[in-house]
Amino acid sequence: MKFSILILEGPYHHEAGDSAYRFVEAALRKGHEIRGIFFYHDGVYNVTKLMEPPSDDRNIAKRWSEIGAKGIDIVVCIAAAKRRGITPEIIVPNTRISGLGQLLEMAVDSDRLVTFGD
Amino acid sequence: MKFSILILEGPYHHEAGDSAYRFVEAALRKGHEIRGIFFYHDGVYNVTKLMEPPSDDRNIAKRWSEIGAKGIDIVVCIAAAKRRGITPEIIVPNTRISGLGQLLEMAVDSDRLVTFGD
Amino acid sequence: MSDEEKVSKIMFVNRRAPHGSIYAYEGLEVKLIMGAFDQDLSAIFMDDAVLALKKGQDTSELGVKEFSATFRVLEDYGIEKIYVVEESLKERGLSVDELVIQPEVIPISKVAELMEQQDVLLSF
Amino acid sequence: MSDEEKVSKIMFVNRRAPHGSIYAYEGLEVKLIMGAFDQDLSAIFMDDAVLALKKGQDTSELGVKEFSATFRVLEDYGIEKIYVVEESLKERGLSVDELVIQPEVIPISKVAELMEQQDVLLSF
Amino acid sequence: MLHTVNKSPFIFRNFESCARVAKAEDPIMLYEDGVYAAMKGTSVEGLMKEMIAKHPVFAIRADVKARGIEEKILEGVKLCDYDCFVDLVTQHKIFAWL
Amino acid sequence: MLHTVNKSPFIFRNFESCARVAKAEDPIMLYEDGVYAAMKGTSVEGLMKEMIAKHPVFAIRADVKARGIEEKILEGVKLCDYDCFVDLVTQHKIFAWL
Repeated sequence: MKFSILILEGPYHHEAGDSAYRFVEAALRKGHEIRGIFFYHDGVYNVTKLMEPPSDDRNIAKRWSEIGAKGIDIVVCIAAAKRRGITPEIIVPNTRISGLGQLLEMAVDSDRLVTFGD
Repeated sequence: MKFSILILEGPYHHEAGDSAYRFVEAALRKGHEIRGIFFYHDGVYNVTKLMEPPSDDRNIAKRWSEIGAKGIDIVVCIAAAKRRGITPEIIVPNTRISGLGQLLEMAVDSDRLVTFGD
Repeated sequence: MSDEEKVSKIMFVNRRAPHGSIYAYEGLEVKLIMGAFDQDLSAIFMDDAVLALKKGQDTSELGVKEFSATFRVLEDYGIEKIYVVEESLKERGLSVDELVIQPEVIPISKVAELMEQQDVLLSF
Repeated sequence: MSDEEKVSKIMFVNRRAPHGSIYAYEGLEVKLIMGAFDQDLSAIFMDDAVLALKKGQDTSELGVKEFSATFRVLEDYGIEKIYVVEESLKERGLSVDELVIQPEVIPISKVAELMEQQDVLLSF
Repeated sequence: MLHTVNKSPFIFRNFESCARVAKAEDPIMLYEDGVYAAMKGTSVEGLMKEMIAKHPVFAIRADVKARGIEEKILEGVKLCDYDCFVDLVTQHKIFAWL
Repeated sequence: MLHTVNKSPFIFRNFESCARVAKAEDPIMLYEDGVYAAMKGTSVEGLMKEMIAKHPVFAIRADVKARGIEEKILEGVKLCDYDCFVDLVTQHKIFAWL
């Protein structure tokens, strides 16, 4: 089956990004397709490469970059990103900034849109 | 009277930063002293100079920078900032990154600590 | 309707109050953008989202954008079916004539059925 | 006690559950740092914060730090008075022996009085 | 002790927690989405009226106006600005029910 | 329709909203702080038992273990992992009560 994922909250602060990551992992493991992952609201903070968590903690941005490296389209909403200071220069590789139309395309082009947030 | 302000939530997403700003403005207008402003949790996102809100909207980071220019100590928690990707290179002028000890000093050194958050 | 031009039924399920958090405002941005595409769009306002539709909002003293008037143009943006939940209004002491638009008032018992008719549910 | 060495009465008022949000964890970081300074520190756990003290938390499958054990060292960090609100425990079906520490159990009616004795209230 | 509440009473239970803890005569400041608690005819009107009977209750006018509920505020709730908020903080210790 | 709830039922009213909307037989997935709703002996036990009687109720085991409440989960709540969550999403449309 074809899924898209919508993530609405920032990293570390809320568990949403962790839950979404585990969902994506399980879906891939079970042979499903992830059409795309879209970050909106504070979710845009998930992909800043400037984050430097304690060495014994997970690096949430790096994790998304690794998912992106598998060819999964990871899109950060440009309007939400601009007002929050997430620019093309500071996002991790294998992610991109684009418009809300991408969320619509993902939603329409998938069997399920699964939302994680606060 | 001497106040310190603690801000716990990010800009735009929650009204907390706006309320804190209006409180600070009113306190200064009434002749009170603001001993310091401390950003913790997602509050650290308030001071990124990379934010670029729509032209008809307020620039929250710039507003704090202007408050800092009046000589008010604005401190961003280093531990919270690091895991969220707020680095010394991207914070607005007149703000600084330091440790939680600064929050204690502000609290102890003020008549009131006023918290804004979610 | 050919497979290439598949029209999806998309419903915006709004549950948040305005101003205290950005959900209602950024949620409105999504509606306006998606309205530009040719899909079957609808919106439901329940829980605190009915407060976003309250008439007479004046944010000038807050220094933030007042966007409740924009709900009036949703229809022009292709969101023709708009519902508001009766119980949510009642709990907040509101009647539908106090709202900036006049959506169809439905009982909460009808919400699940409407949700089930959709291909995509978006909640802000 | 001279003015130069003023000791402040600081109380941490904890109200949040662990893991779903970072409040409980970052709130604990504050306690550990502040414990290094010579102040009169206390902590109260009410509402969902009593859940942060539940014994037997195992976050290995979540891949995040398990920090409930750290509450046991709060006393060593100078936070000697720790309270937990009876009603908050009861609403969550918990008894004090299910907690990683054994704070003083107080009724909610005593919370205001404790708050009033403080110079600073910090809530995470 | 000044108690501040900034959450919608319909979605969050912060207002209830505040109500259980605040001592009689303690002032209550409603701001941000917390001002919705001061509306007439809601499901929390009963609790709000009890609060008004026991406490001075304030609501930030800018937040009330932004939400279009100025004409629906319960009698006994005092609308005020940030100058008044600051004054209350000078007169009382403060706890924020976030 | 699969309904997901990720908020503590003691602080937020999302669980109540979900309960009012979900149709009989609709599965309910509790995760993150939402798993607290599945605990025995709480103030929401009555509502939770009604839910269990009308719906298949699941809770993410990793979240339950992280919170130390595995031995306190109400009878009738099925603990499951993310593979099971994914399976449920393939079988049902989904709505998240955020």
